Amino acid sequence: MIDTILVVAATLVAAPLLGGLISGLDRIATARLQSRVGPPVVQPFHDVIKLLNKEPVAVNVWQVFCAYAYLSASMIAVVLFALGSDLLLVLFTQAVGAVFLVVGALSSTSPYSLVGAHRELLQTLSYEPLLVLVAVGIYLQTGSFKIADTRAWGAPLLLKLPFLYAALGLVLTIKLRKSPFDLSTSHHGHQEIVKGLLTDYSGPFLAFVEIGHWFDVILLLWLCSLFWATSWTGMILLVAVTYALEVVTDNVTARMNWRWMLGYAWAMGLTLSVVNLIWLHVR
Amino acid sequence: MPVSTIPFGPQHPVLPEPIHLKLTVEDEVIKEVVPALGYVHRGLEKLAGTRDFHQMVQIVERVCGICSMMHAMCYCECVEAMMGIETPPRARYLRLIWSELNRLHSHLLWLGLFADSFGFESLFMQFWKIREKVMDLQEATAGNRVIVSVNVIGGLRRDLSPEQQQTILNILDRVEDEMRLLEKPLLGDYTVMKRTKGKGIVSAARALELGCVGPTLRGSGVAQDMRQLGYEAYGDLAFEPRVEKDGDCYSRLKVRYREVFQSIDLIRQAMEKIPAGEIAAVVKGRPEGEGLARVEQPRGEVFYYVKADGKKYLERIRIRTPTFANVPVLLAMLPGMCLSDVPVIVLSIDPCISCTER
Amino acid sequence: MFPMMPAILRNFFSKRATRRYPPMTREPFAEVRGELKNEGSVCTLCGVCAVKCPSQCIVVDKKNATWQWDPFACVYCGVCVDSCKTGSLRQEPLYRKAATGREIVSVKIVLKEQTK
Amino acid sequence: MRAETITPDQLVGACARMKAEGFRFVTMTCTAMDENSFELLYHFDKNLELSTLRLTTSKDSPVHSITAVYFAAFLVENEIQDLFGLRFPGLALDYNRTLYLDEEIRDAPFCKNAAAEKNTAAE
Amino acid sequence: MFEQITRGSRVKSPWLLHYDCSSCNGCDIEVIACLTPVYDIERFGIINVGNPLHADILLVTGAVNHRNRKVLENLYEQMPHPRVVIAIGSCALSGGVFREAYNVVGGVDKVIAVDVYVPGCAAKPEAIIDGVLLGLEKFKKLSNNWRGVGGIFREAETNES
Repeated sequence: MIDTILVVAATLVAAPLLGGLISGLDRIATARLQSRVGPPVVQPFHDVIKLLNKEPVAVNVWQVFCAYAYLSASMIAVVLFALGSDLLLVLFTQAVGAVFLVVGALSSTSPYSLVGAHRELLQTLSYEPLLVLVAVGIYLQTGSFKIADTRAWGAPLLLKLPFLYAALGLVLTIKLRKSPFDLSTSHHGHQEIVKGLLTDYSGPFLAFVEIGHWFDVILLLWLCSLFWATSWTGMILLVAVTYALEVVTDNVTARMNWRWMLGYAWAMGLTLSVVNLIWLHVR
Repeated sequence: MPVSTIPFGPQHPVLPEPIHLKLTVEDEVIKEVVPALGYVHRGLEKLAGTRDFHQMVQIVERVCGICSMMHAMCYCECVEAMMGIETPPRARYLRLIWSELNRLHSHLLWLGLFADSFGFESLFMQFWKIREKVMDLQEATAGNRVIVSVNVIGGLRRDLSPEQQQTILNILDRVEDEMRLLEKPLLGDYTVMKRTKGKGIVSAARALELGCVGPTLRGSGVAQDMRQLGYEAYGDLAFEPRVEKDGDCYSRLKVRYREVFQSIDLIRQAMEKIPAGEIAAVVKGRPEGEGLARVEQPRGEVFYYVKADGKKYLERIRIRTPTFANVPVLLAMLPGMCLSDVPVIVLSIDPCISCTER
Repeated sequence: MFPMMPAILRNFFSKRATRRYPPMTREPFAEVRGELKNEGSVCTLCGVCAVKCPSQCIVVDKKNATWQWDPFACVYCGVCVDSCKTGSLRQEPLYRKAATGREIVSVKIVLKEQTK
Repeated sequence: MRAETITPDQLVGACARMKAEGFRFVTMTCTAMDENSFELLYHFDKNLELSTLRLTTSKDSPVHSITAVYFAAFLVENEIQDLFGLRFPGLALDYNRTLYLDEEIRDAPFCKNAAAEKNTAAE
Repeated sequence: MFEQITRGSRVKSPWLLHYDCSSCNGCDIEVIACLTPVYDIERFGIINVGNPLHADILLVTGAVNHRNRKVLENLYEQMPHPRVVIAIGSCALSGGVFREAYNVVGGVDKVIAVDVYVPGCAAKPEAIIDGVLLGLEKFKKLSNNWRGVGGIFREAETNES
């Protein structure tokens, strides 16, 4: 029991710290790729602390509730992951959070927010099947949906599930809101629907969404690290390389539209997953 | 998703300028567009009643901060023609050099903003990084980064020393090298092509009918460039308009990208041929009668009409800027396109709202 | 596949383009049109600058012997400097600093004739 | 400046002829001659040559819009409606004098003696 | 200590909103130039958010005219406290060369309270950076009047009781 409480507490403290740090590193790396200096590494924390202390302006109560719900769902998902729970349960909790975010955006009247919410739903639609397929792949290999079992698995999963890992990379690009998939919202407001999904979240509620996003990022990166769970070095290296690739992709592509995204994510992701699953089965 | 109305602007990060488009959208496909203007209207033409015709040079420079030099040049040409002033040959070459520098910075600015409109942030940063070199040149030679205030009626206020000419040539070499490196990312990238090819198509006939000008017209395959008129020193230099056939955003992008090299080439030619001598003619008397002048700006043809009756103040000054002529064609391009294509198509005409409304 | 790749990698491994202003300040170009200055000692209060100024931001008060300039309305075009016959006006290469309130620069002119 | 002087009723026909000959519509210029009469210039371009049609009109005799022939003229005709208080019947996209100026402003700033022109288009 | 961290973060994370009133584009492109590699104001944590609800700093360029004055007021109203308004360029300060034009109301301070004035035509990027940094001084002085989420709960409690 004490152990569990300790794990929960440690996760709840470490995840946002790590998430913020990754986001800060991301911004510096992006700036370097663009020949800029970029912000200090702790910039995301400054942003969030500032937002928490801004005047709370809420469009409606529903949106406030959704911001809390999104943050809680993301937190629960990460905590469940840390406890080595069922992978499907974790993914489901996280998806619930994502839906709350969309519902909050839908509850406003701003057209940008509505279009953003609409697109976010389509994005969820395009990556959720892939996430489930990843879970299925892990199950076929390890014989269990339990994260704890996956962690204890003897050989690196990446060697058996390379294509599924690529599909997971696709999901990561969508979830990190990187080009070419930064459709519903993006880090900088330079898009046709400005901040889209996040248009009407402001002040402290935007901060909650941001912290929730950090939890989401941690969850996905942790999922990535499962593919090399045998050694700490392997884990960190794999995550670092994956994230670096995401940052580079962000900087070498233009933003696409949602029709293209839907087609591409499904065609590419499903092909990769199915090829991998068949390959597993045949051997 | 049912039919809904999306207001685009007047405050929008993709379009720094306040134009307001009321988009009627069904399932993210544009059905109808109604523009609303007037957010930048200052009534600048009316100032001709309170500023004399020399001071109007500084006023028309501020019609648009991006092509300031060309506005002033066109106005000066117009008044000079009315007063029968012959500008010295050196001034004609210097005006060409500064106006091509202006075009260079404007096109680089546009290439960056255009890349930003389809979310290619690193490309945007790259073009603006190159652009700073041109801005430095403008600042070092003309004294201001943006408003290149060198024109007076009769010629110029500033001269280029031989060292400055050499600096310009050296820096332009570097600009050219860096621009060559960006050809592939800009014109050969899959995602860029996907976002620009086949978007906002306008045929040559339709473009002419809607009165469109500049790179927008040349992107539709019509070889019309006001520089062919041979104003200032353009008549002495080798010059061919850059034309692309397809009439979509991609070909407009290509036209502007190729015009960057054309400007560099024109500056080099001018530097070789530039004669020594005076830079300004003596201005006596006051303008009388009517005058017209046209100049090719980065965005297309600008049209000046001046009417004077021998007084210190001009009777009427009329400015028709290139974006003003390109708005009708923009309205024809948008319906049927996706919401995500709106910034791309709007920027593909290189809108300058402050020009449009004055 | 990704033609932008060489460009961003070059950026990553080469020096950043940023001029770190502040703390680092770049030497301004020699002929930049910055803040307007009136030397005062050679000014004859002729008022040509006030007449020529397209923005009409200069007020020459002959009675009180002051030359006033509104830096918030000035467009830094340099017409006044070009038209100044005595060379009393000049433009510093540095631009005028940001301020938190409205201000008007007023220079008390001591005319040569009076001092003699 | 070469300009062909025409009467207001010849205008649309002349524009249609211009269009048939392949002229591009450049722009229009309006100048206030005195309190009530205005000079309208229609500029066209073909092969870099400008041709101009000139006509004189007054506030009470509106000139027909040429947007049916050259749609591109809608913007400039709206502008002239705003700034000079003239009216162009048949305008394809009529902003009703609110292209640049707000509804509550009813005087045309470019008219001679603009203060006396208030409420001319209030009908 | 909490207050100090808050204030520190406010100064280090100013998000800006840029509104072009009726500027000639000169100052606007200089504002955008500030975001690009050579000036890179993201060094100070500044992001151009383009959404008044997210912004801390309002950068206004250009003179106010009758039509955009409503837009400007609206944007200013939407921005949550604490906020700073910075007027950039001669036109935004006083109307510049256009202040006698019939459709120009005047400088930004005729419509909303301006905290920092950046002179210039067009204001150079260095001057804009100076202006923004001067504007941040205001955040340093502000006391912590807005208590974020806690504030809402307290309000709800008082309403119930």
